[in-house]
Amino acid sequence: KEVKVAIIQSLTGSPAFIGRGIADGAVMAIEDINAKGLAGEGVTIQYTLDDDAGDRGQALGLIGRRAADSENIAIIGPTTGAIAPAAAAAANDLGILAYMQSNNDAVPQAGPWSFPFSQPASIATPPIADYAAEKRGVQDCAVITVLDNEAYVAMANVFMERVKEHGVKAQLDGVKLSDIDFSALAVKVAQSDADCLFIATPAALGANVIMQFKQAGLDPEVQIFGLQSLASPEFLNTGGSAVEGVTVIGEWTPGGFDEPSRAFAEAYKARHGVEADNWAPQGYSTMMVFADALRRAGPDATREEMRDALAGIKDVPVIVGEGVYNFTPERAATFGMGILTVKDGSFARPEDL
Amino acid sequence: MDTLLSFRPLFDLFLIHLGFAYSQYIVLRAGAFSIGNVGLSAIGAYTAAILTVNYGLPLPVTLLAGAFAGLAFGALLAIPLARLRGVYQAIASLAFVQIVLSANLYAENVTGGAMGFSGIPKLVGTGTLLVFALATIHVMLAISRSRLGRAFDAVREDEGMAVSLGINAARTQAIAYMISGLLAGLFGSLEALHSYAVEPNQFGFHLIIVILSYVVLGGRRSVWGPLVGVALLIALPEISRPLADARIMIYGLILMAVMNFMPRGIVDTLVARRTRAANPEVRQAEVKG
Amino acid sequence: MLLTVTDLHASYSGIRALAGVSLNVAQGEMVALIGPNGAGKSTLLNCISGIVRPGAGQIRVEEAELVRKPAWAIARMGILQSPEGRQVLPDMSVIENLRVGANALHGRRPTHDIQAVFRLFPILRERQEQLAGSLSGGQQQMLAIGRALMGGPRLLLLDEPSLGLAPVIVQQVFDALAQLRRDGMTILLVEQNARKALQVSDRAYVIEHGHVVAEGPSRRLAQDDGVIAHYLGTGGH
Amino acid sequence: MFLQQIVNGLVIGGVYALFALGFTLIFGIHKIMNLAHGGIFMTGAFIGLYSVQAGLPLWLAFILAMIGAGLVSVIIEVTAFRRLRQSGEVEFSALISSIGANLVLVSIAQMLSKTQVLRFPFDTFPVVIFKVWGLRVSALQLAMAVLAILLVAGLSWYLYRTGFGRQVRAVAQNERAALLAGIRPSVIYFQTFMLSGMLAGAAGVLVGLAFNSIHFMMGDPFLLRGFVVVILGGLGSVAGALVASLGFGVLQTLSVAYLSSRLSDIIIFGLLFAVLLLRPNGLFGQDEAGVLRGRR
Amino acid sequence: MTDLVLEHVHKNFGGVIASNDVSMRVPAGRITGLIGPNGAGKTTLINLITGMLSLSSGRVLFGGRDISAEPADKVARAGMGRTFQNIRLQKEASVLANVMVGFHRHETCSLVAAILGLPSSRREDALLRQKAMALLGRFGMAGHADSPAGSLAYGHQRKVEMMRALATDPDLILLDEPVAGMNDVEALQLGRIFRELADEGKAILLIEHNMRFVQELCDHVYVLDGGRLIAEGKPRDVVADPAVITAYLGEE
Ligand SMILES: Nc1ncnc2c1ncn2[C@@H]1O[C@H](COP(=O)(O)OP(=O)(O)OP(=O)(O)O)[C@@H](O)[C@H]1O
Ligand SMILES: Nc1ncnc2c1ncn2[C@@H]1O[C@H](COP(=O)(O)OP(=O)(O)OP(=O)(O)O)[C@@H](O)[C@H]1O
Ligand SMILES: [Mg+2]
Ligand SMILES: [Mg+2]
Repeated sequence: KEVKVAIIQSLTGSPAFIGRGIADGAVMAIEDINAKGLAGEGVTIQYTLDDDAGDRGQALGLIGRRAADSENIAIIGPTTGAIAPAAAAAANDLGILAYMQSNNDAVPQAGPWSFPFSQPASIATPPIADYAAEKRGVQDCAVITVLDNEAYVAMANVFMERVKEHGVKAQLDGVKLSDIDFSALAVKVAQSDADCLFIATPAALGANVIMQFKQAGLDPEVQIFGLQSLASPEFLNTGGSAVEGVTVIGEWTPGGFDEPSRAFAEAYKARHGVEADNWAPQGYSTMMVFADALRRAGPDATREEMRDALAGIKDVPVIVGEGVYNFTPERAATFGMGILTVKDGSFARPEDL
Repeated sequence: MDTLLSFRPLFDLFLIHLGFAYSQYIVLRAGAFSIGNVGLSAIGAYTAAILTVNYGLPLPVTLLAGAFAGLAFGALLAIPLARLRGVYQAIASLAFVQIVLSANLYAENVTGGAMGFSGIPKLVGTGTLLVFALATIHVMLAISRSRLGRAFDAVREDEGMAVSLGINAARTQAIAYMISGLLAGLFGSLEALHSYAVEPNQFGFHLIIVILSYVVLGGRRSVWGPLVGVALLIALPEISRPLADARIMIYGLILMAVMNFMPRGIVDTLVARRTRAANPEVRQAEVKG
Repeated sequence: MLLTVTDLHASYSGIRALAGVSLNVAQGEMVALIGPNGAGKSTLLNCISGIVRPGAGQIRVEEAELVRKPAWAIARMGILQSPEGRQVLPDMSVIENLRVGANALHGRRPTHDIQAVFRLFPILRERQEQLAGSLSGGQQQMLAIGRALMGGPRLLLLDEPSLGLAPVIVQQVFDALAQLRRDGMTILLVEQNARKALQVSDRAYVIEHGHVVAEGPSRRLAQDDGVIAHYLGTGGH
Repeated sequence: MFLQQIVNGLVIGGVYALFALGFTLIFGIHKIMNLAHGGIFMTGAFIGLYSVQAGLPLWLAFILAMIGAGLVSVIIEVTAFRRLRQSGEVEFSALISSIGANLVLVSIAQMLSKTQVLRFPFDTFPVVIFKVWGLRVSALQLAMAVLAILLVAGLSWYLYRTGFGRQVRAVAQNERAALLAGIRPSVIYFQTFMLSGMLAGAAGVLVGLAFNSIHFMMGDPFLLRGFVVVILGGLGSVAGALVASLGFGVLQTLSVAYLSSRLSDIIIFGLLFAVLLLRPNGLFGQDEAGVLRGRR
Repeated sequence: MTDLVLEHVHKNFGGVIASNDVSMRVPAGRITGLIGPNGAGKTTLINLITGMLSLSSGRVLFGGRDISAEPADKVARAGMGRTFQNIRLQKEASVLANVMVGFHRHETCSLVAAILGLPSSRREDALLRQKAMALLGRFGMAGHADSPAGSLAYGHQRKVEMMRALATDPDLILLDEPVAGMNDVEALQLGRIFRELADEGKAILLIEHNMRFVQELCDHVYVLDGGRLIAEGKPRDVVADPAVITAYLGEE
């Protein structure tokens, strides 16, 4: 028995580095699911993969088109947070399940049909703020975010609020996604009193920020923290020795942290020739959660039944966070977060945790 | 029927972008190389979004307000831009768009910053869009046949010649800016009330390029040019979907090919060919290189 | 013969501008070409210069066939045109315009240097730094002729050189042309000022609708009733 | 701190200048808006990177990148612009045609890089930091400054001290008149696009080295800034483009350093707007000669 | 009466004095000639009168009103039409369209009517089309109505410029070398049209280097040299003036 889903991701354009990873992960998951019958006895998932090019018009058009195909039971995507609120609203209007990567609160709020895969900032970010304040004793944080991307701004804001609750000072500064020269900010931060740097940016950008800050004479004593987006091989490759000692949220532990995730990491490397970044496991996990809901709803489920099955999942094993995936009653995702420090060029759990 | 219906979002997109394209078309037609209309669309979209979500105003009022906001800012923009020409005008209006964009990012409590503004009810459907798009085409046709259209053409082709005929170039272009602002604001509002959310990056350099492509590819003199340009460029990515990875490349190659073989844009080139056939004397010389 | 044009046809994508024109110019000769607006005079010069590709026919300069040659190569052979409507380079100075003209030499010996052009048109010396686009109409015309001279012409093609020039300058230009001819330069001259053209040239052709309708020694054509009626008007002496 | 920020601003401004000079050759003089310039710049960076990865020394990779980018630029001239020029409709259609060319380059690079952000190996250029009068300047920054100055000087010499610049301008202003003067436009176009592409390629490698990131979209932000700088300087003015690039870099740096980074775009573009109102032809641009528009 | 009067008009471009204390009068119903060597400042004077350039000093009075500081479009609307020495046409537009822009100042339909495409606007359009065709007929150009203006031979393009200027129905027409590029026969045909226009009461200022044409047509001639008036009077007298002969005509 075949069940149709539509994967809509940004495979080209500037968010392509996210969308590609998610799509690759999702496709690998579907192959696993079909091979192992994880979606139910004799049930296989058949998928279409569409590129929205990071463009909202294209994304909305695709959602409409896929929703109009009554055989299609769900949409996986779209990629970018900027499109997510509109996409969520569209899915609710059209009455089709949309399970998207965003962690934007607007996604569950748009209605019962739209689900965020990622944990909202309010769940993901506080642990590292607590860790920085309590375990590392930082006093004054310079927070660097990506001004033109809502997800990073939201997480940076949560971090700021949380450390302030601990009595830590925090100062927000920003870069743009397309920036490459951070020397001005670097000198500014290097000459400030900050003893803590929090990086809320994508991996390569974050690594470059750290490198340039160090070259501008950032005090080696300054402790550096970052978002889960930095927990990626790209961060290590780009930053090299400059990112030694950086501590980040461990949504995905590069190389894997348990049996299934290590298996995924190996399979991914074998197949794509590069190490999995943090996006591919998310795509993989998304499909795993979906398959679990599908298995319980059955292959003949209506769209409503499918929607309710996804809302009702419980303790699905995934390869991100702490390995167990749930929704809160408000349909916010929770799967836990580790904390990782770069040690000798790879990620490890810090000893003081 | 199902498949036809499934293309409705695409058709909606076509109608909205048609409005954007005409808002660009009208300033180009009047010889002003302004690309500020994208900023004006943003102003219209945010106006409509804020009035709807925060103040709960009814649809006609918000549309009117969005359109008027576009018109007013268009008129304001016309004053400084009248001092500039050609690409200098383009770059100054680009600066305007960047300022609007950054202001939207900055004024978080009003505009929602990078998060944008979500939770906008969908008040506008295909019907409304169709009505506005048809009205726009009608107005464009009327203008191009009228005194105003001839004044636009004259100012575009040669400003000194136009003023020598008693045409006030600055005023003529200001009218173009206002019509452009009105359309930009109106269709920006429609977009906001059609697509559930607005966010600042939606109205950036990328959209400028897209809209300019519509007009130039379709033809920037004939009223039908933008229509053809929008239709082609919206359909093309969909038609070329099966090409997967090569899609963008094919898209690029098609842009190059169309411009190479129809340098004035599709419609204008066809029109020129037809009038040449009708008036043999005007055929182009074969120029040796 | 330096220049031989045989049965030349040219059209603008199918529409005739030249319908079988034949003419020739001997070494050291000055030949005038007259005819009404739209007769095809400029088209003929542009065919020789390689700007317009003829549909059929031959253009020979000495033994070289020009029809297949590109315009820049023709210019480098020393076949230089001063085009109709003074196509100066508007945002370059007078002196730069002249230097551009010298490109056509391409290793050949110059016939005129900048000083020689200035002697011919002294006003250009005064204005040598002015941008050509802001020159008066007549000054631009002088510049266009000067630019052609800078290329060391073997065959000089002049398209309405007297256009927009004051009578005293017209006189100077025609005197200069006469001097050039005496120095051995070969000139093909298109003129609306038929009277002057017939005065200075050795021979002349009359073109109408792309056909040669009359030809002969200039002195004889100036007496021809048809020519008088059509080109010289009443009061022509 | 202030001086340090000025130095930082000049360095990034120098990088803009390298990008902008190639751009202004085509856009400023030929009035062809080559939006593929960003793609050519990116191609240069990729060629440099792959050459180094293949084991070639950096200087050789640099030269290969320049030549490769130059050739790509020439190919774009032939495929995207040549016919348009001959039809006399360059101004707008070149814009779209070059967007097409850019998309082709970008999508090839995307396939090659699998959307990854790439970088030169860490030891490609030694990280040495000099401290003079309390200023920190890296060896790479110095090398970039020297190269930028050399390339700019070379370009100026070629344009203004040889007949080449005159020929280029003649072709740009009136191709027919240029032909009649024996100038061969196709050769001129070949040379300008080659030069422009080589400068872009050089800029691409330098940016890749200095800022540690090479990816398929890296040209886009430069394109926007290149545009601004070229026009702000005044179309066709090499000196103007240079001054505007440096000014732009310094301004950007100072606004991030002393005001909010969140306001920096508003400030920069606000100033740009103001400058254009005061000098409608850019800092060093001249009015077109003989174009009358009437007193106002 | 819409006479044009210039009082002490002065203009310099940096160091070049293009117009030096020029005072003259262009009366209605007459054809006034303006001649002078190349670069004498004739075109500049027209540009000063029509508002294309601003005066350094002096006054321009039109119908008794001082227009020296008014913008070009306003001057044109006051009733001045002109042609350009370097032809300025909308090259790709048809000849008819080129002429129809000339009607701009007389069109009465409101902007709103035009934008909305109301019938009144269409009626006006049709009427103007007729008027334009009549004008084309007068210049013997009806056959070229639909040709793009840029493809016409040089002399024909000049006629389009004149028709366009006439479409504005001016009280004063300024013609900058209207018959350049035409032979005497063609020129005299146009001359007859100019005479008719003057007889209708229009003032005409004519710049020409074709002296036969000037002598045949002009009632009064001014001679400029180096920006300064060096002579004026009946054509017959002016051509005999030794200063004019040295500066402009040359000895035959
Ligand atoms: N670029 C062109 N495109 C189309 N037709 C053209 C073009 N150039 C010339 N023609 C046509 O070719 C014919 C001959 O024109 P040409 O310019 O050779 O005449 P001419 O004898 O030089 O006239 P004039 O004395 O007015 O300069 C005319 O009918 C003209 O309309
Ligand atoms: N913008 C300018 N800058 C400098 N000089 C200028 C400018 N415009 C015109 N001139 C000069 O002013 C003088 C008058 O020019 P104008 O065009 O009025 O001459 P003209 O009498 O019309 O000559 P022609 O009979 O050749 O057309 C010329 O010497 C010209 O070079
Ligand atoms: Mg001719
Ligand atoms: Mg003049």
